[in-house]
Amino acid sequence: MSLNRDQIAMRVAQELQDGYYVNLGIGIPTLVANYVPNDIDVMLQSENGLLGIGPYPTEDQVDADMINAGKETVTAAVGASIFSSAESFAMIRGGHVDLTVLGAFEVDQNGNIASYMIPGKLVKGMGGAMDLVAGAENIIVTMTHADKHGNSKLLNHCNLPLTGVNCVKRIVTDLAVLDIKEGAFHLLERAPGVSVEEIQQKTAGQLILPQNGQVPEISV
Amino acid sequence: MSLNRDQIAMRVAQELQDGYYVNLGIGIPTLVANYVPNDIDVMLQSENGLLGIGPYPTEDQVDADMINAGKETVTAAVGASIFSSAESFAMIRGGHVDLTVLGAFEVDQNGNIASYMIPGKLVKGMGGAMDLVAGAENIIVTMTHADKHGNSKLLNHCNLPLTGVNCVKRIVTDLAVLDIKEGAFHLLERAPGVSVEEIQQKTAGQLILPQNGQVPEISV
Amino acid sequence: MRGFNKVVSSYQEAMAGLSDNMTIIAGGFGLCGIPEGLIKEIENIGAKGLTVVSNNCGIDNFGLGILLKDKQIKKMVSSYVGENAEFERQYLSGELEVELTPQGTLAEKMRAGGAGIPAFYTATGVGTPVAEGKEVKQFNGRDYILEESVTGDFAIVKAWKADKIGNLIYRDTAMNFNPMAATAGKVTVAEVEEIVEVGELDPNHIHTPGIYVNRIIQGSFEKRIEKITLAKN
Amino acid sequence: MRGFNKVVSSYQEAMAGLSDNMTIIAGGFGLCGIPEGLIKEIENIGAKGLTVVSNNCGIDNFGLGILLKDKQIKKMVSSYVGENAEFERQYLSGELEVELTPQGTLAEKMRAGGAGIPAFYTATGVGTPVAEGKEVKQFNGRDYILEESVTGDFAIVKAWKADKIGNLIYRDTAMNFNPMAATAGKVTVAEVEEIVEVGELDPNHIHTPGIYVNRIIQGSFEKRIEKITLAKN
Repeated sequence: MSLNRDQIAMRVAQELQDGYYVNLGIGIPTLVANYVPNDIDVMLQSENGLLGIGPYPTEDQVDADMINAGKETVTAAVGASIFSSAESFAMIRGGHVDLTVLGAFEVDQNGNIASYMIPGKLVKGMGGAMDLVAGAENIIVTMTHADKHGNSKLLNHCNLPLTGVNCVKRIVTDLAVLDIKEGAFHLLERAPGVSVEEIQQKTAGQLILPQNGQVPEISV
Repeated sequence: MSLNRDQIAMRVAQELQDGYYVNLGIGIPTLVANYVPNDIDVMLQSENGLLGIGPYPTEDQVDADMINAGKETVTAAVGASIFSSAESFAMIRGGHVDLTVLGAFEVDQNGNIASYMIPGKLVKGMGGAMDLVAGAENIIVTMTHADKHGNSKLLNHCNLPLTGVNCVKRIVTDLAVLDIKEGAFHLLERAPGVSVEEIQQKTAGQLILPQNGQVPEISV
Repeated sequence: MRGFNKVVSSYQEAMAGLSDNMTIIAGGFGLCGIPEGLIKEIENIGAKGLTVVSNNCGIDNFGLGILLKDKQIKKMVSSYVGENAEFERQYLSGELEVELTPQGTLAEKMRAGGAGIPAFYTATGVGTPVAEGKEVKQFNGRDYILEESVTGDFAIVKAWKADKIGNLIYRDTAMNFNPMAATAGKVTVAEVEEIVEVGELDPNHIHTPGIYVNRIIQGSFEKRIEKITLAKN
Repeated sequence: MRGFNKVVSSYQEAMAGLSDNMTIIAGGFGLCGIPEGLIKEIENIGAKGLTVVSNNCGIDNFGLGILLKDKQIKKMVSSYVGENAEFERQYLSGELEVELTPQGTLAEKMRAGGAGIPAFYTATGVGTPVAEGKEVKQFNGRDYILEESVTGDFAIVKAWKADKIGNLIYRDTAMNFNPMAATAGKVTVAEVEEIVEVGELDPNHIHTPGIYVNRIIQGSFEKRIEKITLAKN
């Protein structure tokens, strides 16, 4: 069975470490916040100028002046700090955020990512994504392994305009967990019940299996 | 009679306008603050991070955390703001300060200024002077017209290492007020009782007199 | 402090001098922290051919979106321009020029503009469409692109509190792009929720020193929210 | 928030990992806002061959001057290095390398270092000895020089208050270079006057967000004043 959106988020949450500053993109990445292990603390950065995103507000707490980068109303966590967009991206560009999780349309075996633009459709803009992928040491991409027509999103070369080059190091899809290094996707884990053959078939880029041939199942 | 230090400061103070943000260098420029006309207000910027320098403190008010760029204890004026050195020089470099007054060793007829270094003697450093002269639209230099050996400090070309190029527009010396434009010093005013001949003799760079030959006396 | 009293009493005074083909730098992120009244005044003035530098372009009937509707904007410099059907129509038809700029680069371009820095290098956008036509230079073995700063004929910002000499304090994430925008205008106009006497703001808490601000106007704000999201019980 | 508790209980812990030939970025302006105890700990450790990036170099027997006395510093990057006889002696004798840097350029180099900007253009220093060997480029008809950013193995800063997760607040002009320095260290250590509980600081008043700070130590400060100047009665 492929993972659902929440299960992908759960698997990503296993990558969190105590004391991490984390930026979560819109969509599946946002769900990661719901699965932070109980024994660790992370602080969530919102690129519009908030370090320490708290829970969504109650109706009484709703405040137009307190939103996240997805323009949703939020609260500030205890210990939060608030700052300008320039300061926020100084943090991001300067590599101070420990982990960035974001979605993508395509990723290729060189760690290139395309996530902001589908020519011919409306271009909504990259927002902070280009800064995030250029600034982070540690980037995890979440997406479905293939599109709804079954076409792989893990490619030799991205076809769409790039958001960043040589930056993605790990991918968590509905089918697998993979690392990107030395110009190839390295299969680390597979979704429960999903065969290595299916992953191979849905990975257009070069896929390298573990030397011992054993691919453990994702545990979520 | 040549002007004394306080009189030079008084003459510079006549250049102030209501609502000006002003940076005053160490020495004679600092004295300008004592002669702000009663009918105007100016705010003094200190490049270590204070906009709105107040009076020197009483003994009770002395606070090691409140100093000016000359490392003297000061107070904050009503309406002051305090900020980082980066913000302070964003103001300065960005041209937001209306007037900068500073001393110099030499100025030349192209508006170049040498003020921070005498080779062979100890180099103490330029501090904020290079940023101030590069950032200001409006720079007044105060200095004695000649050194103690009678050598002019208003030159064809500065001999000492430069602090900035093509930046000085007005000079107030102990002998005269001069503008610099089109590659020459233009004599505007002379100190009471000082002859145009003395000023000519003590100005090594090209000196241009008013077309009508009349040089009014400085009134302080 | 007569010379420092920057408070104006009408929106006409606040935006006096605005004319066709000018560049306006605007604070705000989505609809959060936008100078609502100043934008409406630009609509009233009816200036055309404007270049607007702002992270977003409002929505169809609110914020900067109202200037799109009136076709007052020639060019937008923004990082994200979704949520706006009229924008989409004008962009696809070629009526509107759009310079998509990464959000952090946009913030830094405004800051650099105000700080007298004409250009800076960043890794953001290297190898992407953003890098097209830009100088590339290596530092410590990594490629960076050269980005130039922006300044405007006007900067329009929204703050929480101002004193009469233009010191500004923002509130929560309504700060966003406002502090940088405030530094980058030849004329900077701040629309604020409250104007206080000089001396009431703590010098250590001021976000935008008054030196950057030319005019202040007391606004009244609708503060529309794009996505109200609530805690689950 | 175990993972975020950055408070250490000894100066040894605060500066653990410092070794010969490292680069240290230090906050402070003159003797104002300097991390007195951290500097003394560097003296105790005795690391040699240090490059120190700081606006000033203290005085003979206080602040960074004590590291000069012990000949721990190989190179100073500063804008102003007066008030220090030992400095003069070492500099004139060639024992000490000095990179004089305009004050605003120095502040911006630290900020850029922390912000992932490897270099920026400035008009400061054009046509002066500071421009030697640097790339010159015209923007809008004016010459600017390219200045590269700085980062350090350690950044040492002094703040007024910290919460336990490293959010910092500075007091008055003791802020100076500290906020930029704090962003530019691989390891940033803050020596503070008071450590408060998480949640006690207003999120809108924090000068340095905790993300930049790795270690916090409660200091005790002499706060020596260079020039006591008093109002005339």
